Amino acid sequence: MSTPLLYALAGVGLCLLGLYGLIVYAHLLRKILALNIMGSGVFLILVALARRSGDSPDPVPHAMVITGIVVAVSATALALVLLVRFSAATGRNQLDDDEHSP
Amino acid sequence: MWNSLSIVLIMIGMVFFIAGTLGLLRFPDVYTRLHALTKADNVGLGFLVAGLMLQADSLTTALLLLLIWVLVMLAGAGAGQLVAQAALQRQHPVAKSQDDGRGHD
Amino acid sequence: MIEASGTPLPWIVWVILLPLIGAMLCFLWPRQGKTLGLLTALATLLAVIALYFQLLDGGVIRYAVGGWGAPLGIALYADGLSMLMLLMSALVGVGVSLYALGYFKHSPDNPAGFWPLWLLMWTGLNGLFVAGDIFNLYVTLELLGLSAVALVALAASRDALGGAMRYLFVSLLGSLCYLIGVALLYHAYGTVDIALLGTLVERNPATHVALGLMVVAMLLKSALFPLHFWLPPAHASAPAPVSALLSALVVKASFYLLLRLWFDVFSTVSMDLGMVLGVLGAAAIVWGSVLALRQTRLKLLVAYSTVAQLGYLFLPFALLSPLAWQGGVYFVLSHALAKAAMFMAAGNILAFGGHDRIADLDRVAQRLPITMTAFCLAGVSLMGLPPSGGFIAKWLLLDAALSHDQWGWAVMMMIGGLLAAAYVFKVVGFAFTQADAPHDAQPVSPFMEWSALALAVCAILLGLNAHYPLELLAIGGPVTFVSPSP
Amino acid sequence: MGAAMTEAGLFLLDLLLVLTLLCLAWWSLAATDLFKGIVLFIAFGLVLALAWVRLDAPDVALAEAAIGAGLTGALLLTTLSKLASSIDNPPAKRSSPVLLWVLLVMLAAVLGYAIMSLPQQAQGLADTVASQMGNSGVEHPVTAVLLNFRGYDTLLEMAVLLLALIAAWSLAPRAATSCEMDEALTVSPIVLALFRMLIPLMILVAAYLLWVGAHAPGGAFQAGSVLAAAGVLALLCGKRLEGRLAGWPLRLGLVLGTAMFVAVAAAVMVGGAHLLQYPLASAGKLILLIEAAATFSIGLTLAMLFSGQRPSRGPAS
Repeated sequence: MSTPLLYALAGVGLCLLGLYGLIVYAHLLRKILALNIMGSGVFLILVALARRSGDSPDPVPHAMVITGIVVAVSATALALVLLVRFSAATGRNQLDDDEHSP
Repeated sequence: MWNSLSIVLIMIGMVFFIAGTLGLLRFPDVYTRLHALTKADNVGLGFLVAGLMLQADSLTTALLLLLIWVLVMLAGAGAGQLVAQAALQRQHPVAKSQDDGRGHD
Repeated sequence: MIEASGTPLPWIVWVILLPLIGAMLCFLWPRQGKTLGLLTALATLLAVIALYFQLLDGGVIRYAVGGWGAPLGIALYADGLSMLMLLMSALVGVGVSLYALGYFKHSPDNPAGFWPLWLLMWTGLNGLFVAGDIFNLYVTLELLGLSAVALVALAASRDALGGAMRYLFVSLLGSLCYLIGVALLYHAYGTVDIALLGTLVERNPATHVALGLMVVAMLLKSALFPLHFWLPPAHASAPAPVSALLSALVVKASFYLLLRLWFDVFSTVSMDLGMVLGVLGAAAIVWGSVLALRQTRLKLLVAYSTVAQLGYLFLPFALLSPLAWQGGVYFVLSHALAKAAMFMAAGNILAFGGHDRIADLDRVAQRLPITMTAFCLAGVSLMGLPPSGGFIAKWLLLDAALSHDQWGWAVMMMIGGLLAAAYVFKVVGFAFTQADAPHDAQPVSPFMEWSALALAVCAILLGLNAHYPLELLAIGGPVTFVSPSP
Repeated sequence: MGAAMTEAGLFLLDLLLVLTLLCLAWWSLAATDLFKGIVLFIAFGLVLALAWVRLDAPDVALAEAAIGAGLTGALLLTTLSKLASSIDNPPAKRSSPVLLWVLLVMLAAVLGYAIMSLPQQAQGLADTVASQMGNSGVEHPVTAVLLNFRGYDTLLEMAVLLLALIAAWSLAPRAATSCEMDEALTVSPIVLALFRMLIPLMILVAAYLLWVGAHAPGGAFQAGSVLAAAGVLALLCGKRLEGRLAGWPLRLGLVLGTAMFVAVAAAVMVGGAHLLQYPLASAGKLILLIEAAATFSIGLTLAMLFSGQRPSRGPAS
């Protein structure tokens, strides 16, 4: 298996781990972590496949991923501020329909 | 000649890293673990950097490597201080406790 | 097709830059937020109108940002469909801006963030409508989604914070799914330009997976049944002007993007998915309407009505005729105007009585006649009664269904119309009766009442001037949009 | 023979990296203690930075280490300390139905199949970028794509960052006094002295990264995040923005990056050129100007997001 393929498949793995975490865990901070991991997986797919171009990798996906990283940190910051407000207002760290377990 | 010296230096660095990591895993409390990690790894990185400097193409690269070592030592010292302080504040036990020793309650 | 380089003012750029500049100014001088925000809204409206005339003169506009052109650079692209969306946003945007002038004067909701966030959202909307590049679309999609979430959270109630949180997760998940699709397409074809992709795309696994992911992402963001769970809490708990923006524009943006992908990128790939989308749309009409009927709170009722109405947008995917597509796009326009007006009216009623329990509306019809007129006119359009825009849209859809003897879809639309009538009349009925416990009333700003009425009247007028939008839609539209004779 | 050995060794290294990544991601999500989970997430980000290096993406590696692992980690940790209750032990989960597993396995298979079906060799836009480098005003391809070829994306991305800050401010109540964090951490003189040395050094590193971006890995985002890290350290040492700077000067600093970008992008249109179509002669300078403003704003914005509150305009604390 070639290096780009290996990393791209790892990216798929990270995406699915993130998706699993997002759906299954109730704590909102875990959901935010899960989304970040899923995002990293997508970025890994983008950059890994850019390595297929021989000597020098394709710079366009690199630029896209840098854009993506900044967007991701912005989204995370917003999510965290929202989480703090939500936690302060309700005293809880999960959404209403996630109360299946203690 | 330079090449083999470089390899030897890197190998020595690795030994220190392994020792530091072993200490991190095996030592009983926060303070001794910090001790192992910060001391051994700084020395290990020093050897590693020395070895890599011999491989560097230009003086600039060599100096940059040296700068990295200095920075890591500074950061390590600062971080070690902070972790130890936090552990003291939260009264983590000093002796043979099997507490996992994170600076958090 | 013209190159817009020679013209001194490429309006396609200014419809994006103006709201962005306005947002920065509003952030710099928060005390002048209202003035600056309103000026920006008017300037953006003028820029959109200028672009409209440019489009009428020269046809489809393609603009190479940075002068590079695809595949290296990013292209902006405007055709009749994008223009309709831009005009719709501008109209609703100005209406909501006027409404917000009155709303934040008395509301406990935090007004400081509204203007810059709303203008950034407008930047995202306009950027999305004129984007010709699927990665650029990802960035605009994030700009739009994050600003929408922040706007919902302005209400700062428990419900709003929870609704915003859920909305944020859905929005980010959708964007990531979309981005995987972008990654697959880029690595399969070496470009992210929509026009180029349209010529290159062929049937292979990567294309199909990208199509699937992108479609699911857009369905999630446009809340098609059964992925609608996040919409009612977010739309119902937001401040009224924000609810209007979300229901009128934000969900339509992802629907627009779906159309773009469907026709301009994946047109050569199998359309088997269409039937699935149509069936989900029909299910959304029934399910959303039934839930709307069962609500006891006015804003939740209006939000579930959005779930139901969004279902109609997906019927053309199964009907597959030019008439149906025209009907679908027409539905987007008429629903945007009507639903914005309806949420604004609901906001007035909430501000007036301090609550939105339907059973306790307490003669609101006599006490807020302008607002109730707006609500009823918007309701006429939602039900699809003549002469409203909603009537034309449904008529086009029905015609498309009946001319191909697809009776099932027609029956679905009839049921949807009846249910819509039921939930609208439920509200209207209580608006005329006296509640057991009369409540004290707060004054409602005339800005709020008249802007709601203005948008509702626009929704009706849309039905009287049906040929303008349809002619505009034909400019540069995909072949299937141009009908032989309407 | 030797080459084959190296090849095999590198493949083993890749395999190890990939497995470490997946394990760290899993442990981070499933950790019983959220604090541990966040620390593992930071470790995940650092290992991911190594993966970027292996994929010949040093720019992404720098951005990941500074923003993805560093600042996101710092944001997560401060948030954890502000939550009503930070205990989630054992992790509250929904029961994961069989359907979910079927869905995930199918998704994995489909995505994996799609990726494997892509051609083994593909140029992408590498050649196109290389052929236009001479017209871009800079010598580093990633910087050329970010600030010139696809500069419009970057412009909107700056707007997204600004949006995050405006949203955070509109949600966070204005701090009456900013003593909350000061009390939480008593800073020892040794640490303070170290930080006094580190902060100017970090500003220097940021300036270096900004300058070097024109011809080597680096640039506004990496520089901005290093600057932000300096700001975060200063905040941790109890430094606060002076009251007279906390009003419009601060706001101006925050919008400067986006504003400069828009101004330059629009100004070049005066001669009839397209948006962001820099004149060739001054392209390098204009890009540096945009990047300098962007670095400053990114650093300030990220540091403000970390502080989590609007600075009060009252007397300096």
